[in-house]
Amino acid sequence: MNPVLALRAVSKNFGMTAALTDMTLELFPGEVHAIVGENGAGKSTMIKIMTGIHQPSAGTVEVDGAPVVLSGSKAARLRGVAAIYQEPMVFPDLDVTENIFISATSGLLLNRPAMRRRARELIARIGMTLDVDRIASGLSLAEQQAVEIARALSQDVRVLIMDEPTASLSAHEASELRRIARALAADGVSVVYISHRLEEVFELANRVSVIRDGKHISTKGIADTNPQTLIAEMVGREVGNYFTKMPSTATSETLISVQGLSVDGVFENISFDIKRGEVLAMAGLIGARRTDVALALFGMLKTSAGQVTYKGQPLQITSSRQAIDAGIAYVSEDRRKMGLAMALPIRWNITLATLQKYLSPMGLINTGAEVATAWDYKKKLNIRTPNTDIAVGLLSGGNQQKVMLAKWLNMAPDLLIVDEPTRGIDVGAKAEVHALIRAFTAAGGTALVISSDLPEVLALGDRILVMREGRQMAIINHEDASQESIMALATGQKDAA
Amino acid sequence: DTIKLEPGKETNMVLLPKFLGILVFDQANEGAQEAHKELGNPGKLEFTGPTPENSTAGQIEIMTTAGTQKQGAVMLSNNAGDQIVPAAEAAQAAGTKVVTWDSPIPGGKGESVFVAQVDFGSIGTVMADMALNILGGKGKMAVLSATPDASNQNAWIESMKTALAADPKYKDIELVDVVYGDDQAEVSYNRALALVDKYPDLGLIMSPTTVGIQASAKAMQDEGLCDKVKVSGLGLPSEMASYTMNGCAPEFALWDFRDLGYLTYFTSYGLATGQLKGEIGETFTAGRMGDYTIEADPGREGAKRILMGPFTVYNKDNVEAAAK
Amino acid sequence: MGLISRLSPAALRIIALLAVLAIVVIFFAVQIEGYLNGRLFNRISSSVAIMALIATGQTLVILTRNIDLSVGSMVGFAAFATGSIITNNPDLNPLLLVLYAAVVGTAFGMVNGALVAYARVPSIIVTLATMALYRSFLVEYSDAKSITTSGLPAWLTDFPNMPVFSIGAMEFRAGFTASLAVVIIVHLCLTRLRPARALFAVGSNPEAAEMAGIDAKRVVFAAFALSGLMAGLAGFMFLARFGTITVVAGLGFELKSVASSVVGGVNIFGGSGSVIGAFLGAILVDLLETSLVRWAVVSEFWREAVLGALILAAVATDTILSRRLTRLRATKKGDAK
Amino acid sequence: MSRLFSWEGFLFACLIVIFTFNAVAAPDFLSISNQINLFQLSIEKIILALVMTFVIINAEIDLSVGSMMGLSACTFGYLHQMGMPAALVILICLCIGVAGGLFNGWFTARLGLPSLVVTLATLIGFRGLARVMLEDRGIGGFPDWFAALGQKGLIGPIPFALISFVVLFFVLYILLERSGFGRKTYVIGSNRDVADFAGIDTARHKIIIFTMSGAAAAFAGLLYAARVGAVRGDVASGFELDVITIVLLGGVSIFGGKGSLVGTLLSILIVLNLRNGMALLSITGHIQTGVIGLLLIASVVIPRTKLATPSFLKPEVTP
Ligand SMILES: Nc1ncnc2c1ncn2[C@@H]1O[C@H](COP(=O)(O)OP(=O)(O)OP(=O)(O)O)[C@@H](O)[C@H]1O
Ligand SMILES: Nc1ncnc2c1ncn2[C@@H]1O[C@H](COP(=O)(O)OP(=O)(O)OP(=O)(O)O)[C@@H](O)[C@H]1O
Ligand SMILES: [Mg+2]
Ligand SMILES: [Mg+2]
Repeated sequence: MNPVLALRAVSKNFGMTAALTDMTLELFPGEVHAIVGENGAGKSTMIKIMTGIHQPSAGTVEVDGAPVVLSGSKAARLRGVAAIYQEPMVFPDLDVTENIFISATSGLLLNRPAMRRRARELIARIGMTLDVDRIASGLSLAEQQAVEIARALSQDVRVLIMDEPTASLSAHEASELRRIARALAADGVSVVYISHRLEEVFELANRVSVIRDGKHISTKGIADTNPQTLIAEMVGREVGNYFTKMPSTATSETLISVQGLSVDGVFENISFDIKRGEVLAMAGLIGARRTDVALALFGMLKTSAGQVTYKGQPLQITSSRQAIDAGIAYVSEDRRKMGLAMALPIRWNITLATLQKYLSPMGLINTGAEVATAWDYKKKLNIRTPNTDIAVGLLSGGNQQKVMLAKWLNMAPDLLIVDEPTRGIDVGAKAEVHALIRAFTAAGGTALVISSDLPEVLALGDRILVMREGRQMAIINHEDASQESIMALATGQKDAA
Repeated sequence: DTIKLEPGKETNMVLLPKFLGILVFDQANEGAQEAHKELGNPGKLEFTGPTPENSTAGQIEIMTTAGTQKQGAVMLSNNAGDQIVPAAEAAQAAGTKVVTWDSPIPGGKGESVFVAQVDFGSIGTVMADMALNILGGKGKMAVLSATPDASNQNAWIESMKTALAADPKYKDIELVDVVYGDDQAEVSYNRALALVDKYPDLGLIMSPTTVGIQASAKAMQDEGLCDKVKVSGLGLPSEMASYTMNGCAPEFALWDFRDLGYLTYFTSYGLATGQLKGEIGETFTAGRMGDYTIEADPGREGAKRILMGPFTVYNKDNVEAAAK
Repeated sequence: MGLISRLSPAALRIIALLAVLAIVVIFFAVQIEGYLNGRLFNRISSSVAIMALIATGQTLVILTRNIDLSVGSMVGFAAFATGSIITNNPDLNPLLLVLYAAVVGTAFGMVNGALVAYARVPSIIVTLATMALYRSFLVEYSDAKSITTSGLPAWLTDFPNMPVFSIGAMEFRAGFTASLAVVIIVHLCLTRLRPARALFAVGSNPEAAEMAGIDAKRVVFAAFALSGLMAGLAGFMFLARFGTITVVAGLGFELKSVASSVVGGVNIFGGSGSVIGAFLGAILVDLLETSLVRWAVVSEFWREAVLGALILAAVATDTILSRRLTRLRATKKGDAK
Repeated sequence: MSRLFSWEGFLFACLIVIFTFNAVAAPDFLSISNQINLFQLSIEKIILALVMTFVIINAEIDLSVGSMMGLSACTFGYLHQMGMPAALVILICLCIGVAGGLFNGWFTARLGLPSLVVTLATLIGFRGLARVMLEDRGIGGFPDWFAALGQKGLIGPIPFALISFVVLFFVLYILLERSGFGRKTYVIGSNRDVADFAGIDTARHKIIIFTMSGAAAAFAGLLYAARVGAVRGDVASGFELDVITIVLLGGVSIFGGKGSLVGTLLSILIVLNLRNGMALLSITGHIQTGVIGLLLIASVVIPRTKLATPSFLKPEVTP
């Protein structure tokens, strides 16, 4: 059998950075080909070469055995190569239907009713419900991802590339997506699947390729390898088992107590408290409104009812400034929109929330101290960058995530709210982030972790709060929790206790 | 005694219109070029000006530069009001004569002499007379001017008001409004129509600007209002002939810009070469146009002028010949 | 209230705009005697015909997250060039003349488009520069001569005011009818044609458009070319309506067209808006301007100040109103579930 | 090293070329009086450009600066004519600038209307207010000390305007490139939501910047009144486009988040020298404007890095 798409000795340089070196990869019809590698290994770059977004600095791309020049994504699309990118690419001003069919080419006239019908079908196929008339600017990240997947599915493809499609999906949607991927492969489509969740890789893939530092390390049948080997190949060393729950560092002192918190029409009657040193994990499906609870605690969403008692005092937070002054930090799930100023230097981003600390009485910035802090975090969090003065947007996704964490850790908060802390982070980095959160609580910090990754919820949460459609289903102790019990609550199969 | 200007002396001069691209200023340039040849000045005569959207700042800049360049004279049709004064004074201090034409410096500072196309006082009377004529002695009139900053238009409107008040024969003519069309066809056209809507019994639109009068006449003609509302003011025969012939604009007035440029050049040449002192009472011969005398400007205290005059009133009888 | 939930945000925007228009008309009708009549319609419709075309072109450009500040200069040049052609060849076929105006405009628009799309120069920079350049061409080309009505054939100068049909005292004149037709055609194309959606996509998220296989460069190029085309047609109309063309023709149209578009609810950051909205915006701005001249309460010198305040008030009202309606719509939808 | 290949480096090279060319081609170019004139003639635009740099880096635009300048100058003329002491009038004018800036800022930052729209409206409105005051009159005859401030040297041949420019430049430079305020300006311009989440009061910051712009415009209006010794309703009309041209040529991104005052300064010098050189060679009017226009385009066709085209997120207010 001939490969439908192949890279032959492809290299790609961005200025001085060599993102890919001498990369060779063959994709066959009907296979699910997983690609794994650390953050910044070059996976997304490789994808972008396959889809014509980037041009290789050296080497050739072959389709059906013949070398081709993919001059743009349209050229790739015409050859049946489509992709779902790591960062969802939606059009905020268009509605869901239009977003899905934006790259369709057939027909001069638009047939709205037919498009809407088909859009509904596609969304349903992923196992989601979504109003197809909604303007995309209000969509959550997961919903945006769903739109992108639907867009890819709406086309006739021979190669479908998915760059971390499940990073912001919860278990339910993720399993639907895997089902679709398998079905496509069965139809003869070549599916490329990039993921940092190894369990997914083993469940889904026929073959898996490992990339490290822009170089091809191995391509193996899934049966010929195991997670430990893969991880070792990815990071070039052994990594400890990061999914083991560490003992709780909770104290008896209550840091924050939330009673009956509500936002009209969004969520209602959320009540919990967190002890100093404790990690409360929040689980739930997409649209469970966990992010909104966090936003309310951080003063970015106006509450309609409920009290918050913080350090023994009643606290009314109406702005992020107040929250920060009170020692509350919020690490957003949406890096591009709310997390990082992508065009600005890493250093500026790291000190952004704590700029006050670096100002002289005259209001001038103490650059020396700032640089020291930035380098400190670069080392501590192992951020892969030559220096801290380059635009953070040039880093790989995982490294961007670390910069965002550094920004909030630098505040030394009392309460750290982390929304999807390891979205798009590689296994090595994931372990590091978990360790960071642990170290933070061990040193007396308190954390509220929102995650759609159930193993992560179980690995981090001392207690677990499960939400469903804006309501609090239950708070379970770690000892009583399992993936199944959480899912049952989150999907409503089991009612609130 | 009359001074005869000695030709062939070298002096560089700049002819500075309000802005470039307007017919009447080019006509003035033709007159100046004619005089330049006639006087055999081996120096350069430059015709240079700002763009329409940058007129004030551009004129100030060119005036300032002229001083630096040690030009002999700048002939200015002033569009900057008194804002040009510091630049003009600086240029004068550097030895550059400043002669205004068409539109003077309102306060009279910074200029040697103003070459007036007509007596500003008498323009008012002429416009009042045309109104009297067209309205048949009685009726409502509105003025559509250029911009509120055009100092010559403002002076003329003022002098028309004075004239209207001065003589009882104008007592039944009512000046109801003054509006501005910014010397743009589109704005003037719309303003003219708005005037008609605002004053249903309006009889005449008086527009002392070539753009405004043309646009008003076109608007009245397009809307079939020529029987009710007439148009008059200052206009170019070539642009106005058809409206005069069809009765939309029975009468209007203007002067010859070619002559104005010619006379301005003679004056400036005389001043720049030191043959004229620029004092009141000096009389000199301006080539084909004959003798002119520097006199006190009755409209601007302390300022001096040379009066070209008179101007022509155009009507059915003479407009077609002049339009050729 | 079922209606509100069924309407799209774009439609809500138009409704808000119509409401603002109605308020303005009612206000002036109360203030000015003999205001509300067929003549008002004729005045506004004739004078808005030109700006409607320009605002349509501007809207296409703004939709792609760009701006075209050179429209005024393009209108001026096209008007002059067309005028000088017809003056020298009075027997030229009318269609050829329109075509010529369109070609001149499109050519200029394509230069803008090429610089923005292919040379990747921000549109505000390109069109700031070409605004000056094209006007300079006009000054150079005109050689200080004006086009005058006397040189133009009668069919041309009569065209804008030729009544096509009338409803009561309201005349639909050829100029207005033609530009209304253009606006409607462009509107239908924008909402019904598949390729036209690319305009919205590019404006909404240029990066994503590129990745979705849309040739964003070509789309932006096309938008500018179309804006040039509209300016060319507007130049033709300008010539026909005013007859006399000097170097200042079309001066200031750039800001006026931007004002019309944004008052009409076109998002200045691209991605959303409609040419119908821009058309209504142009009407609103024109209506305010004309009515203020007639309103005895504001003197000549107050007019500009009041106009500025009213434009701001109109945009603010319209924005707040459509935000309200959108929210109302969202809650209604939520209830329906 | 990196500075050398930066935008500023390129502008600097352009400047040297233009300067050398002028010095050779136009004999009067290098004279002290010409060099001072060169600044003096455009000093108001220069001051506006310095503050506009803040506004545009903050991802906003202020089209009303020319009109505000006119309003301030006309207010000065009007109140002076009414017989108020000049010092008091100056204070009132500056207050008007602050008020106008607050007005723009409030509508933009708090109500969430695009600044392009708001300042387009105030471009018309402020100009209108200037008209209301002066109608069709021009006013001159300002006190001698005031006129001297605008027209004569304050220290030797160096006029007040030039000195205030130098002082202003250094103050603003420190503010933008070294202070927390400047840092916030960049961050808000780059991504307003991120700044909101980092506890920055972005609305307040934007209002402050618009206020700075209004005050600077009022100050520029006063300088103008002093320099030309007379005012009328059309003072500084159309300046906004020149000012924006200068700022953009200086490498400030129209999408915000990127640019520097050094770039703006170099761009000012380039435009001034180019204009002055051409004027001395008697190239004026539309050809001059055309050359500047071409330069503006040419300056950006030089390829830039990909991330220089900044985040495509639009500045939207959180509901
Ligand atoms: N446009 C660009 N300009 C400069 N450098 C880039 C660019 N895009 C990617 N890089 C660099 O290339 C390397 C590979 O990045 P890439 O995004 O391909 O990583 P990845 O494997 O997808 O990582 P992740 O798992 O974090 O998404 C990184 O070092 C990144 O900083
Ligand atoms: N049904 C909905 N209608 C309108 N907006 C929604 C809806 N669902 C989610 N959103 C918006 O999306 C954002 C994030 O969604 P939400 O907080 O509901 O999800 P979540 O529970 O955090 O799930 P996840 O983080 O896995 O996406 C919120 O700002 C919310 O306003
Ligand atoms: Mg990646
Ligand atoms: Mg969330």
